[in-house]
Amino acid sequence: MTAGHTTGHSSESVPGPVPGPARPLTMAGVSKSFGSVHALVEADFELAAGEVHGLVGGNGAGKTTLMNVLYGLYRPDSGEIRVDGREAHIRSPRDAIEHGIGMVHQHLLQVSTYSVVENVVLGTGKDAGGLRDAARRITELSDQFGLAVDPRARTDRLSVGARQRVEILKVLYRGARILILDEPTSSLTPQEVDDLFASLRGIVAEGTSVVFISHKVREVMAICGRISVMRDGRRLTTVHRSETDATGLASLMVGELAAEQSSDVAAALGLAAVGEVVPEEPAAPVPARAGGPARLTVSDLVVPSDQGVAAVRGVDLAVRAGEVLGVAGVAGNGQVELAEALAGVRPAQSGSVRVDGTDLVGRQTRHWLTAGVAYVPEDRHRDGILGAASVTDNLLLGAQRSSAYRRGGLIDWRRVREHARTTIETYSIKTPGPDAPAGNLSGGNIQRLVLARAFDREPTVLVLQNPTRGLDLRSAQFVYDRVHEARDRGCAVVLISEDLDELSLLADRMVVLYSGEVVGERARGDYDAYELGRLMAGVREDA
Amino acid sequence: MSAPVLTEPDALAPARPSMAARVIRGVLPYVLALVLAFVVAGIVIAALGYDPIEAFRTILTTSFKTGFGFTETLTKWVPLTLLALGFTIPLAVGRFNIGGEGQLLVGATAAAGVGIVYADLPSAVLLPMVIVAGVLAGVVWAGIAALLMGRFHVNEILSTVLLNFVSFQVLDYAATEVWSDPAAGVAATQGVGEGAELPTIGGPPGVHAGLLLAGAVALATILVTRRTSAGFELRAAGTNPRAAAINGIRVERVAVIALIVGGALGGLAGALEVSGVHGRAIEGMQTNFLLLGIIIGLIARGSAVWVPVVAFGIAILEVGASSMQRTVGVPAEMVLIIEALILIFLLLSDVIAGRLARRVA
Amino acid sequence: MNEFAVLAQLTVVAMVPYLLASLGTMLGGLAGVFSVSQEGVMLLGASVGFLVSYGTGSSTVGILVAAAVGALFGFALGWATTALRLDQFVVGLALFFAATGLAGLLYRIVIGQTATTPLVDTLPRVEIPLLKDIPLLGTALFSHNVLVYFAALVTVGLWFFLYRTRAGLNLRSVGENPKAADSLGIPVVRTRLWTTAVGGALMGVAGAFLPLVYTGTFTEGIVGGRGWLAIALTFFGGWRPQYIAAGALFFATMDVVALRAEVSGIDIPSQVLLVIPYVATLVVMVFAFRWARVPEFLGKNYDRESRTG
Amino acid sequence: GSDGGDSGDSGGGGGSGSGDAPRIAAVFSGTTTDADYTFLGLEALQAAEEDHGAEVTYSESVQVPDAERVLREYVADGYNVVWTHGSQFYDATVAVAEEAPDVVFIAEQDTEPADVPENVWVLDRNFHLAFYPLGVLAAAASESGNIAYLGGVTLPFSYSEVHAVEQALEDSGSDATFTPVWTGDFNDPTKAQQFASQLLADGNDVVLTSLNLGAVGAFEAVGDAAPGVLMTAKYTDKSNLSADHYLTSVLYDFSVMLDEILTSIEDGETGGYLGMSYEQGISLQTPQNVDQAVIDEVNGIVEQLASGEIEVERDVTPVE
Ligand SMILES: Nc1ncnc2c1ncn2[C@@H]1O[C@H](COP(=O)(O)OP(=O)(O)OP(=O)(O)O)[C@@H](O)[C@H]1O
Ligand SMILES: Nc1ncnc2c1ncn2[C@@H]1O[C@H](COP(=O)(O)OP(=O)(O)OP(=O)(O)O)[C@@H](O)[C@H]1O
Ligand SMILES: [Mg+2]
Ligand SMILES: [Mg+2]
Repeated sequence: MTAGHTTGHSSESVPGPVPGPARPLTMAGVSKSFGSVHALVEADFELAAGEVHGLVGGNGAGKTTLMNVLYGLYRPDSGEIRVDGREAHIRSPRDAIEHGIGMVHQHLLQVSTYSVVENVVLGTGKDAGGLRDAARRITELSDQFGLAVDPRARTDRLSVGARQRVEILKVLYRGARILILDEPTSSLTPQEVDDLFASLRGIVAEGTSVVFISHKVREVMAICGRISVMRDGRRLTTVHRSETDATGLASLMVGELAAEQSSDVAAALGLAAVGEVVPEEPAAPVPARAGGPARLTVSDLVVPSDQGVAAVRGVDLAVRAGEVLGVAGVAGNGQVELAEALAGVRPAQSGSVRVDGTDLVGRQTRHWLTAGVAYVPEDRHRDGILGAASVTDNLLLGAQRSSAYRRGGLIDWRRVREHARTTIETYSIKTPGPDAPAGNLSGGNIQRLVLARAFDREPTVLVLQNPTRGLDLRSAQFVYDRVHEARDRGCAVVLISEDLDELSLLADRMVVLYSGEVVGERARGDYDAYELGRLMAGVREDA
Repeated sequence: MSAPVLTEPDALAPARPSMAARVIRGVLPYVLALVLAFVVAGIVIAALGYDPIEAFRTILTTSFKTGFGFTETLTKWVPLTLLALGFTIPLAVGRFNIGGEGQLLVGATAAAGVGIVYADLPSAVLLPMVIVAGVLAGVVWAGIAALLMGRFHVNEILSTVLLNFVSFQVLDYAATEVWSDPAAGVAATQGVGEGAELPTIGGPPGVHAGLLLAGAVALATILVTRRTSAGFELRAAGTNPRAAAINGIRVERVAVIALIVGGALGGLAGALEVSGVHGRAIEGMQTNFLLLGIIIGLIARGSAVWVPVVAFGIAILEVGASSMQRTVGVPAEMVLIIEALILIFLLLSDVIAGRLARRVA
Repeated sequence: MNEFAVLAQLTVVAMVPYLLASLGTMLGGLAGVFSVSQEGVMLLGASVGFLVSYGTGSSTVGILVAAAVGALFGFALGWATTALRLDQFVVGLALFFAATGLAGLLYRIVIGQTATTPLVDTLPRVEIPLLKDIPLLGTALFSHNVLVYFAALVTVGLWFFLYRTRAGLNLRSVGENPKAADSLGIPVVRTRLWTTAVGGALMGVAGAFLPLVYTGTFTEGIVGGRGWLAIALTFFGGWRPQYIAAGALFFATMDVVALRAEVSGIDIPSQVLLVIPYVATLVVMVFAFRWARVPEFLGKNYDRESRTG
Repeated sequence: GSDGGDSGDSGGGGGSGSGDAPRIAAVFSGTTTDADYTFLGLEALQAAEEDHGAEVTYSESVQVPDAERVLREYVADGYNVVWTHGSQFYDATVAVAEEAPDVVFIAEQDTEPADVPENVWVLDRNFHLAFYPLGVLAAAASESGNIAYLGGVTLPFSYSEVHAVEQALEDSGSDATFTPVWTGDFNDPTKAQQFASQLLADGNDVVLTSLNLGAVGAFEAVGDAAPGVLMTAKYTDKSNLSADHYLTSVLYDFSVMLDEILTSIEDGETGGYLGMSYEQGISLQTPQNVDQAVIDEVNGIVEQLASGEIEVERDVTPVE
């Protein structure tokens, strides 16, 4: 490929692209189990030269596992990998890199104390040369592929979106003939996605093959030629884009979708353009629902970031019972700080957050919980669960002092387990059992768990941030349904999301957050994508 | 530094496969490991020209052959269990209490001080005072580290290690300047009053009644960690501090309290050594209780249930191994090497167990 | 020599064993392996360093063998915690016991029971021409045995390696985020193996320093807790060579100053003077070193396929 | 007592006694390789083996908290003379002695204790007696008039040594400055080296060490000192540590004491008090690196001590 010096592979071990029918990559009969979980069952996969190959399927279908096997991160129980027609023994990422394989991982893999350039050059070459050349090269790549990022910035000071771009830059910098992108778009804005696709088209034009994993049908249909669908650890089928349509692909991905496909699903699929999705029953009379008193009132809220600078600067909000307030914005404009401050997790510097009239600023998190505030954090692995603890433990978390689960001063584990079992059932959490570690669940199921815990508290205020990121269609729909339920029960919902589809679908009203300030407010249906895009980019109302 | 996450895998599932089956499956690898350890250690002992069979007979039987061997083992079990718990409780929140030694010593010093100053008080008054003094001293000592950790983010390994060194001098000062006993022949305080001494149970020789107290503490720890919300919060905070905080748990406070509780147990161990064993505070009385306590805590994976069991095993090993000198004449250093071998093989038992489990699955 | 020069010289010598052992601790720790066997490895280094010097008549050989034995123990820690993924703490403590036992046992086998203490010549002072004539600091800094210069070189060398080279960048990433490092082809296990081995070697040399500089012979209590202190000083120095050196210097200064106070016959109980270095270190930690952080994955074993650990 | 049955094997020195030969077990706090206090114990055991046909065994590196158990085990194994070498074991010895009236115990002390059980011999090491001549010697040998004492832990016996030296300085009319310091540890040679270096740098030209293994460090420090700077040792001959700066050592011989006790036991005595003195068990090594006149003077002092002409007060009050 053009981009990046090809540091990894030597020319003897990996001859140049083989012309003709030889496939740059075939995987056959790959099986992999984790304990009792059969993540891959005789899976196969084939990649042609110069194609963008979509890999889709529900959460836990085995996409990541398959690619991790290819990248040497997981050792398969059985199976064969051929690169350029020759059997490849890939035992570690290093072997994979030597075979010209690069991977953008589903979860950020960065040394957060390192700068961008340090993260990018890690493991490349032994040249002791300073990082200036590397930084220049990164800037070039950023420009070429529209992946704006400051090479000198420390990674942990960057927004999730920027960090995602760093992951892509890492692979581009190394150069690769086979490029695996595992949900690379989950933190990117639509514009960033378009830029990425443009880059990918350029890359494949040079003969590089790309595996593209996503849950967004629109994206897959937009960029991929062929699409392989995985289910239950197998490749179900491979279709060409021209042979199918969005709905057909969606059915393949998660099984037959019922005929009552709503606009929700359309949005979840990423089928509709922003702003087009007008709810079928806009009748659900927003004003009526929102007619009550303000449940959540935020005034002049200032919240510091981890670095101590104000990341939220004087925000005023009011959310009524039964209203969903959407907060739009590009990642890194204070969303995390706002969400955490609204949930009572991050102390505000000044201002007030009133729930049913009581100002909670300055109180301990547990007081916020008792006041009825529930929070669904953005990073569910890091902030949502006790990974090494059981599902049962996780469902109890936060309610351990509640009288519902205590008897005689002690935790009544029988009742807790009973409750866990019913919750697992009602929320359809896929787990080997209530005692399985929560960290082993798939993302969709972790999200169900987090939601179950949040709703268990019968919240009056619900704060969600990017609640469907990385979730498959069914799981996303599940989340939407729960949000609707909460709203209907009279909960005040704050939905902070970078996904405009999602916001358009769920929010009764939308504010745009830019640089820690609310720069615009729109009622449902009263905006278009361009207008929002301008606001999100910081163009002021009055400008 | 972040801790290895120690969960109690079986804490939440009191009713799963039959208890016996689980115990056997749990214990079998350890037995295998011990056998392996003995084989390897035996080879080393034989190579040095000593009788390995006799050496092992000593290790395994010293604790049971005579009444005082058993007494001695139980007597060692008390501080080992307390220090192991004092290590594992903070460890559950990912904090390392390396200060058990210092907490024991200041606890012993305070206990001895009270026992000397109020020597004439009757037992019913003095004994509780002595024990409370020890516990409080341990609390203060760990409290310093906890304060530095909670308020100033000073790493607790650093502070507890340094405080150990300070505690040596605290005891030294008390034993040589304040309540010096000129006849002791070692830096030791005077003896405490009779009322400060714990009654013995069983015997003769019998074990001091601190055994019951330590047993009660161990049971209470099991109860608290498994059945109370405080215990749940402790484990949650250790498993994922961020998620715990988001769900209303004050992680730093939990950690501070855990460290202080750990110190209290160390101080208690010191007080019991004074009022149950030595009748005074003596320089060197901590021996290697701290290191063994850490090892016990880690081998037991932080489980309050297993700590007393492992502590008993280690007490047998300690008592038996140090008797090997007497019975077979192996040099003192060999004892350490054999203990190290046994430890390493005990750890290997996890690997063995893991491999076995994988084979089964 | 004036008094300042004497004290400065004593301080420089006193900081060396702490410095070497702490740098050894740091090196493994930066790759994620936390050693707690310093006290034992130093004792073994002292024993072997002395015995080999005694047997061969060459302190150089003694130091090299002490380094090799330390490396072996470091490697054992690295291997057991990567290949077998055994708990770092327990393995470290087991190795502490083994090394402590071995140290005495080797002495017993080689020397045995004697009426007089066997001795070797301690390392001679090597004065650095010109530099040693600098007023005040000359003799304090440039009239020392080779191990002092070695420690200085190691400090600077490690700093340069860790913070100015790609290999150092790669190394540190293993202790910060082994999964990220692994995914970029950095060999996590190999890095942990060599850093623990080299770290162990430094601890071995730190141990050998004691008989070869302070006593000329090996005794059981020669390390006397310095290994445990090395752990504390590594935290004190925030796991960075330059601050570890500063921390060791500070600690040694406090130590020497406290000794000075006692020797001068000051009317303060010796126990109070003897705790000065420890208390001062804690106080400094509160006010000055609060930025200090530890490698993110310090003490954690890495399992490529695990998601929960 | 419960005779342990398995009499075949014995540890340490081995050797099997016959008939009513004593079976002696010793408990040491250090290792027999220390060329110091423990080694002296071993020598005494070996002499007993030779002279009294005793069967001997010992345990090394016994820590104070373990002492009682080890003693009980020896009693249970049928040893009839049990010796704890080191005053830190005194309490444990008395405790076990009370439980085993048929066994004779030998304990060490630095005082004449009260309430000693019938079956316990108390060996009083009388360190203050030993140190008195060192004071005289130091006064005579010091040119700078600065004398130091380097101790380990501020134990009462250590204070008695300091006071004995003070008494000697006073008796000999010396106006030397005397600085006692303690390293905090008898066995840390590194600390001892650092202390000694500073004492020497501070102008002290005679240093009296009262250490165990720490002494090697102190002597290393004196190695580079100017000629005329001298150091003394304790327990064993340590002249090889620094021949040029070696003054003398107060030598302790426990075989004499053990011999005497064993003989008394053979005569049916089961206990008593035995103070070590310049007649018995203590001797001053011939001073080196000083004039003959000084040597003669000190020898005279030693004779007077032995004959009781000079009385040294055992003063254990803390040194300020
Ligand atoms: N390291 C692991 N340990 C245990 N189980 C695992 C591990 N990795 C994956 N699994 C399990 O294997 C199955 C397949 O997971 P995989 O990550 O491949 O799914 P996926 O298709 O990538 O899902 P998603 O769309 O959510 O990313 C899941 O059930 C998952 O829980
Ligand atoms: N830290 C991790 N390392 C490896 N695998 C992980 C990790 N976290 C999650 N996984 C697993 O990878 C598989 C990928 O699918 P999964 O749906 O779980 O993640 P995800 O939903 O995509 O997570 P996210 O929503 O954060 O993107 C899942 O089985 C998930 O459990
Ligand atoms: Mg995935
Ligand atoms: Mg996903």
